Amino acid sequence: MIDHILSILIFFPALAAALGFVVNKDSMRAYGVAVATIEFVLALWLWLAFDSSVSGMQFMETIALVPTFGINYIVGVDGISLFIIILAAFFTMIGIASLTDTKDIKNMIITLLFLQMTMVGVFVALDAMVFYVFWELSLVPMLYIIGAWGGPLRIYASVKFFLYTFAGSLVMLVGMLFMAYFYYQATGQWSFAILDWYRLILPESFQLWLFAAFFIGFAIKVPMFPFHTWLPYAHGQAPTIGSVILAAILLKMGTYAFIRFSLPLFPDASVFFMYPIAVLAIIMIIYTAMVAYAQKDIKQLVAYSSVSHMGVIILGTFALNVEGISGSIFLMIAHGVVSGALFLLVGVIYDRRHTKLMSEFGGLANVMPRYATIFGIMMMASVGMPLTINFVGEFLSLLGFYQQSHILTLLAGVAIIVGAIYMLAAYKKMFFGEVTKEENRNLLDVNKRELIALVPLVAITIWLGVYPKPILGPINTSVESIVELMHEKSITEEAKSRIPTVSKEIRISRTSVREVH
Amino acid sequence: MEIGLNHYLVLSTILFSIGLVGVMRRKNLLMLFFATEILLNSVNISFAAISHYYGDLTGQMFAFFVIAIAASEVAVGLGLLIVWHKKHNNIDLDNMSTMRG
Amino acid sequence: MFEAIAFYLFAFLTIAMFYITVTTSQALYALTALAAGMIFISAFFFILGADFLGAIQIVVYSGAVMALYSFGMMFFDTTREVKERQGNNAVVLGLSIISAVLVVVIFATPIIGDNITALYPVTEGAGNTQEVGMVLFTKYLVPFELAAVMLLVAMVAGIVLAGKKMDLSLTLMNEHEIKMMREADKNKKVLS
Amino acid sequence: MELFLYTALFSPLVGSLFAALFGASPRTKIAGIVPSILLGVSLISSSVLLVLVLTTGHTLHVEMMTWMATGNLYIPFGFVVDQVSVTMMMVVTLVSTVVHVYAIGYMDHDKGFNRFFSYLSAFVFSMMVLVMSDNFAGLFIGWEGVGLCSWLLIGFWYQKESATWAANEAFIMNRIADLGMLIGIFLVYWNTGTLQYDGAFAAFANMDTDTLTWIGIFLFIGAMGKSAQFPLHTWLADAMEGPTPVSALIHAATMVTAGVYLVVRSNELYSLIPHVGLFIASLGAFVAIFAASMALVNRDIKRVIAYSTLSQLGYMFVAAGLGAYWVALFHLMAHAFFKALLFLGAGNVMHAMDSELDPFKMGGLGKKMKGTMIMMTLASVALAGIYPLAGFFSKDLILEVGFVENHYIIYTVLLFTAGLTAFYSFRIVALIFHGEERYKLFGFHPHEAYKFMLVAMSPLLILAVIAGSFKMTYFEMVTYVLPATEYHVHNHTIYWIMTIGTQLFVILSIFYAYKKYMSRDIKVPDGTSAMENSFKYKLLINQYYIPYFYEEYLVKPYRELSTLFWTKVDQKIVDASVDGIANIFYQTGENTRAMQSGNLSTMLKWMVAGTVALLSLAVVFGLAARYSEEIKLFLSGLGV
Amino acid sequence: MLSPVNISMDSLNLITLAPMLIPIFGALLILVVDLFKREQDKSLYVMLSLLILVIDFASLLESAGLFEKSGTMMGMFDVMLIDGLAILSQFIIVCASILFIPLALTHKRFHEFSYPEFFALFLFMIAGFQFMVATDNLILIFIGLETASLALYTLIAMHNRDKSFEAAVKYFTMGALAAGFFSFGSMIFYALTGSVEINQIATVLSANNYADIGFVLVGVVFLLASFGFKLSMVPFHTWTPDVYEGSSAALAGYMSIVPKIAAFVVAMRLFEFLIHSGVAWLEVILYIGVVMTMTMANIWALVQTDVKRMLAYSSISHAGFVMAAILIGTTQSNSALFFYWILFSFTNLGSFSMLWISRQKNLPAHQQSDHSYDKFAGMIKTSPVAASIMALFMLSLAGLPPFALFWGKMYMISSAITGGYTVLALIMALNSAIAGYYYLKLIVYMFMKEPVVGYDGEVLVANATLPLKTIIGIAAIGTIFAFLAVNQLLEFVTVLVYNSGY
Repeated sequence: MIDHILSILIFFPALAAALGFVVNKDSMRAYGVAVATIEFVLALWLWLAFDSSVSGMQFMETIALVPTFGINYIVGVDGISLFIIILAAFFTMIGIASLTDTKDIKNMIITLLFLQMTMVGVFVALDAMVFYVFWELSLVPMLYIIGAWGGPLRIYASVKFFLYTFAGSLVMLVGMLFMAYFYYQATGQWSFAILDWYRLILPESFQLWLFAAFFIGFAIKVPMFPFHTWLPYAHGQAPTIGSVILAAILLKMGTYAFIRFSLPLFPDASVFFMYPIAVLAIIMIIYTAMVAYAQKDIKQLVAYSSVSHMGVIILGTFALNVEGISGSIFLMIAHGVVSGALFLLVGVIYDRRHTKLMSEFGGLANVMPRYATIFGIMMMASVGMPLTINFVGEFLSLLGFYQQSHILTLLAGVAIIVGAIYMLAAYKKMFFGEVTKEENRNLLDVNKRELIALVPLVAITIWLGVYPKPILGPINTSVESIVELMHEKSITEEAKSRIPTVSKEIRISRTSVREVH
Repeated sequence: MEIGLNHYLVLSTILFSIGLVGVMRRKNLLMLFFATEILLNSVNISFAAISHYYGDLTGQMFAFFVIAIAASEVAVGLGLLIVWHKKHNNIDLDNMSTMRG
Repeated sequence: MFEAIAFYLFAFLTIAMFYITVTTSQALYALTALAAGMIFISAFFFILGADFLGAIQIVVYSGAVMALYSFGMMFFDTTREVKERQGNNAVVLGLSIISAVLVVVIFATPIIGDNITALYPVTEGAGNTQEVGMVLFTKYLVPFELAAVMLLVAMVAGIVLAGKKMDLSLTLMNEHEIKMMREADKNKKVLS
Repeated sequence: MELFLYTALFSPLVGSLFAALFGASPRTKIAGIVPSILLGVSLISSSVLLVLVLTTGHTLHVEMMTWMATGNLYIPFGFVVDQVSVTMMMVVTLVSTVVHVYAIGYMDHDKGFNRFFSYLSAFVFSMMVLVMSDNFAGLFIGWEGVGLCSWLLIGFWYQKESATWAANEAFIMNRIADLGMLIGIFLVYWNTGTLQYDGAFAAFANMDTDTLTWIGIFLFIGAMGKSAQFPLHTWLADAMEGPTPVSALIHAATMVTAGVYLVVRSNELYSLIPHVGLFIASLGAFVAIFAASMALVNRDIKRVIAYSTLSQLGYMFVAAGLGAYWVALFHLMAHAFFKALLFLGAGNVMHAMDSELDPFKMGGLGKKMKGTMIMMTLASVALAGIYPLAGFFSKDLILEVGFVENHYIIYTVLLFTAGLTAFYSFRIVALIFHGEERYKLFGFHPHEAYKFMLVAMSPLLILAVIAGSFKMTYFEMVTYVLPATEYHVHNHTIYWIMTIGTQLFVILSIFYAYKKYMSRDIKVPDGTSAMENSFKYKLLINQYYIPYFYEEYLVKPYRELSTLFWTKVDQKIVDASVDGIANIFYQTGENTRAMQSGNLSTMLKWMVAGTVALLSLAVVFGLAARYSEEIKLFLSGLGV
Repeated sequence: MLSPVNISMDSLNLITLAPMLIPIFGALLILVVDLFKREQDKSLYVMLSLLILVIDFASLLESAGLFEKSGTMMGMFDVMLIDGLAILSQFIIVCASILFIPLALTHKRFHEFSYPEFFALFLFMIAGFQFMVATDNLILIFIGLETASLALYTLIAMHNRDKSFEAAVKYFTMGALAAGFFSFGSMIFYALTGSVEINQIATVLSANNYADIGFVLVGVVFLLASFGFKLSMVPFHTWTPDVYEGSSAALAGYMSIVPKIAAFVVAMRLFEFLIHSGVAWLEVILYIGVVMTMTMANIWALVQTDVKRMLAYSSISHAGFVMAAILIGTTQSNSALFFYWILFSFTNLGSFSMLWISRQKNLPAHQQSDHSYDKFAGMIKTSPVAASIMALFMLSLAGLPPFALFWGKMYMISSAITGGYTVLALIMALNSAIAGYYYLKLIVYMFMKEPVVGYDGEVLVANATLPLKTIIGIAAIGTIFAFLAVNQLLEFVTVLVYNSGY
């Protein structure tokens, strides 16, 4: 069974969702929680069985799908994807557990389970087409969640979310087909298997174009600076659970894809585009943080803040060295935990007051001390306090990029300032001071269900902040292999010099590296 | 002077253009059908001419079948006109634009 | 010489006739002009030695087609002057003239007739009709049959469309009405 | 021995967590007592370590566990107890124990009692991490940790707008500095390949000066933030919004000295780059006089003391900058004692006057609260640096350093500052304890603080008095790790002239203060007197308009720019352009759908039109193809 | 004197004729049945035609087998031409017809199905299309085309309401014009080459190495115009939305598939050799046409208020998308064309049938047209299953993986890339993004809006009967599980196309 664990992880939720149609409405929540828990346990089992000393893919499965066109169902997991999968399972679980909107809860849970399938699928897929399938498919449940349970602007928001991402990923599709064509030219057979593509060394000019094509798809998903405007709408309108999943997992698809595709496939292009992208990332970090500071709606604020953090992730990714990339991957998880928690927290207050305007609150610390505490911890984590999960990621990312550029890192480091500014300001507005509004006088503090969701998150935040090794270790091994691969493949002198060689010997098979002419 | 193939082609082209004019400016459906007949016939001339000058019968065949086609089109066309006329008591195509956009 | 005269004469006539057809506002004139035009065209066929085709032309057009049309005209009662709201004739003329000019420009230049082999050559000493028959029933047998089918289709279509059954539309009647109607014509059958 | 180290380090954390358990529940003495005891434990174990270090001269270096390890980066949780850190440990644990005990009484009536202690102990923990860590990353953890705790504690009374504002200000300003520090750390890593002190310092030895300079500057920027050096100084005065024990512990004794500690800790770096050191010293001197000047006129006891802290920090930086690291550390220690004492005294006064802070509304409190008066007076004397109290040994040493190193400007500045210091500290002493009993007008009923609070303060008092006598032993100890430079004016006459001169100068200013502020006709200033309207008074009372400047030219613009970015750029440009593209398509559809007029005639025309269009293209192409040679000829004729 | 000709029977190769004769005889049979026994229920004729089509299918399998063995077959004096394209397209035609014909068994009664002639004409039409694709003789193509079209006009009109007459007349008139163009075009080619057989034309032209390029182009223009009309390329598309709206949803769906594939095959036969012989002009024109058709149709579809019209425009844009294959003209692209069209036929028939079962006879007050968007508002609440299936078809049309049409799109774009048309590939991709909007619009209506008050969802499935549900079920299953069949399909198509030399 462990050999097929990945397929099980993918399709178990889908199956459960299909069966869910039968389950009675009232017992649906229990069903959902049960399924999600099983999934989570399976994910943990995967972690248990995962050999963190191996840098290559593990638990690989291959099923021929369209062999004539080189499309096969290939799945596998390595240190990079492992933890995001676990995170996905985890968040689906607590998301369903803490689900508060009771309007057609049945559809909601079924949708969530389908969504989970797509999420896991994206992160385990090792065939570009399969990856693309899940990537696109993940839009549909999200569309439905935003559109059906969202706020007043939900339809606009959901359609914008869908079309924007859809358009981007279609360009990416073209890129993938191109890549496959190159492989065909080089080897005489079609293949969409990523590991096959890894063996391909492309001329730099091609690399640039392909990189650009992939970039558009990923950048919109992340979302990177000029393409980010769908996110505030999506978050602002989505129900709590929607925002949580979106922020925690879906955004990570983009950054994950950068590491899975862009870097190893186009090392020279990555080096070529490093500075432009870094500049974008810095704009994301600072500009978005300032925009966040201007927000009146706490949820929008958190949304923009997560864009800002994604900026750091991107920066770390394009540090192109082990420190940076490991940091960015770690930060993906960290940001998943923290922003997910923040959205949950916003949901808590929203359920009580049905508004998200910060001006409506004030002095909440008096009436909801526990809530204030948890929020405070999460806020500090998001600000990047050492010994919280976020710090490790941010520190490593910035540290990594510092090797590439001092001044840009200095600018990017402003993140820790501007981040503190909007967060503290928001916290002050909401929690400090006297209680001004009557309706806030007797708000209930966080209840048991919400605690079930939040306490684990707090625990993780601290635990991984103090002792990141269990995650950082596996990530490190895989990242080293990728960086090594990039170094091997890079053609231009600059790339060779930019991408450090990793001293340790690499296990990934790099037999028969071919040239494309 | 000698009448060459081009004369016939030019002639049929002119007739064809006349047909086009009819097709474009006629609003009375019946008369519009007349125009379509002109189109087909003008082509027939060239077919016959070509087959004459190449000494090849295919052109005549084509013309022959074109005539058949024209005839059957007339039948169907008239059928349609009749139905329409029964309902609306006119065959002016300007009254025929309920679907648009 | 004779051929040239004939060509220009008939060319002039056909053009004139067809011109009348597309311009006159009298349906009757149009019809007559059309018929005349058809006849003149058959003249070309005769000139070109396609006697069979000419005959067909006369029979089918001035016979069948014209009959159909005239019947139609009686039906539509378009003997009176039809008034057509003419929109932008500029477009019409513009387009048609351009097209005419263009094609003429092309055709003014002679075709290079190289490598053309007559696939079904006109055999000497046989009447045009025979030759046509020969080709028609060998090479063009299938098209011929299909043409027959086409005519059948046209016939069926004509009958269906023009038939009385179209007067009442089941599409528009709701189920109840349909039932009533069915009852009604059953009774008719019983009586008759 | 590790045991003692870990106890010293973690018992505050335990205490904090213990108190945190009662966070939600109504206040219980336990929540205060237990952490205090645990701190006592920590103090004891620190002193054990101190003894060890003193006697054997051994240093302790343990590595608890890995923190981050990726690529070539390896950061453990490692702790070192050497002469420097043990000194800091002593200071920290001692002062904080005192403050804890004191706070039990002080926070007595506060409903946030439990919360307070959990924060306070948490602070001590982070401070311990800061001083004991054996690498920059660990230092940074403590660095941020104390920042967080100070945020919590400044904003402790979160109902007060001013408090929360001050808290945020402090945090953000520190963040600005921390960025500098972070960059410094990055530089260290990418140049030395490690963040361990020993490794890094070893590597510094053979590196080019420019890099070292950068490293030094960035690290010092970090120090500037924590130690509130100009221009990042404004938060310290505002931080006085926090409860007084907090001010005593964090904003006088320990946290603010972290900057000095950093410089001392990385002395091997700074001794390689004297020019940066000089800059540090000059900045220190400037801050010393700058802060003292603001202290002269302020009408808020705590703020006055805060400014004096600031100026004392200036002194320390002078010492550190000039390479007299052990002197700096020594003054740090001494200052910790008397300044904490001063603050706690002020706390008593506040208590007595139900948190009235304007000394002009007090006067003659001496009768009511002898103990406090004595303590504060002595503390002030120490601060002023009168023989034989602690201040004399530490501060005058710094003056000597300035003199010996031939930086006479710095020397004079510091000397003058010493006078100012004496003046403003006795200004408040006089105003508070002597003269007319003005408080009666305002209907206060002052009373002495609890006995045990005074008892708790006594250790500080003693130390403030006798600390100076340890000078030599201390010197012996720290010079194991710090450059052992004796600073002596060798010419005895000059030495004596200097010392006595200084003393006289100081004493004179003290008397001047007394004379000026004990007189019967001191009125509560109401903004009418000529002096209050004089420019320099305004300048000083408004802290040279620096906070105003920040508010107007940094904070407001930032806020406005953010709003602009959101409403204009993000919505009107970025987002609008996206929607714009979508709209273009939609509008094209709306405008061109008329083409589908539904009129058959039009449709036919479209068809013909299409054909004609294609035809014309065809003809053009056809003719071009046919007459290609002629065209070529023509073009060549044109010379194309 | 004419020498008598004697022809051996096997030289005629009658098998090539079988697939067309079957529906013709079937049609005659139906007419005869009606002759003897009037007033039969429509179900009889439906089943009869179904059987006939199945037999036709069988005969196609037969000829496919023959093709496997002996490659391309000429028959009946080399008029008939059975190659891979012919077989593939006939498969599509017949399968689509098989899927279409049961849609006559609606719950409500509609006029056309009360005629046995309807079914007869339907079969004649199929025969016409089959002839059209199974020859390279312009004459036979012309006649087949006309037979089919004439039948089709009638079928549309027999729906018997104003809109359908209007649609039929429009279609007929423009069809007549197109016929004129076709004959003119073929006349020119005849004039150039003395032949009306495409292969012959090709050989002669290349022998003259396109000396009379001008004439060639004029001929191409006219043929392009007439096929542009059939394939509804912009600007010859104007009839499409109106005709689709006027005719019954089921027939509209059918029209969006069958006549087009027939036209595609002929277009492929005609234009392939021209493209390959490097008539740059044609390449440019086709490029423009393809892009125009895709984009403009999409843009017009955005602004529609009626789902059926939207689908009409969308099918125009799909046609444009596929037309690209002819422009690219590689084996991969040509097989992509058929591959795409097979998957498309499933999805599109499915979606049109969904409209068909929601067809009302008289519109309620709030509803402007038969299938206006607001009619489907909140469908998920009132009839969830139907809504889900409809959404499925929409997503598939939008090209969302892993549903049927995605694979078509993917393969088509890939062929564009391999053919060296990168920009075209990008344009195609972005067009799918634009198209996403209007498909999504329907989903938004169905899933995210509240139902119109006092309006039960029953009306949306009122027309459904078991046969209809079955058809929709088949379409849905085909759409979802396409990815399982993709491989075999691809191999099958590629082999046939490759072996017939395209």
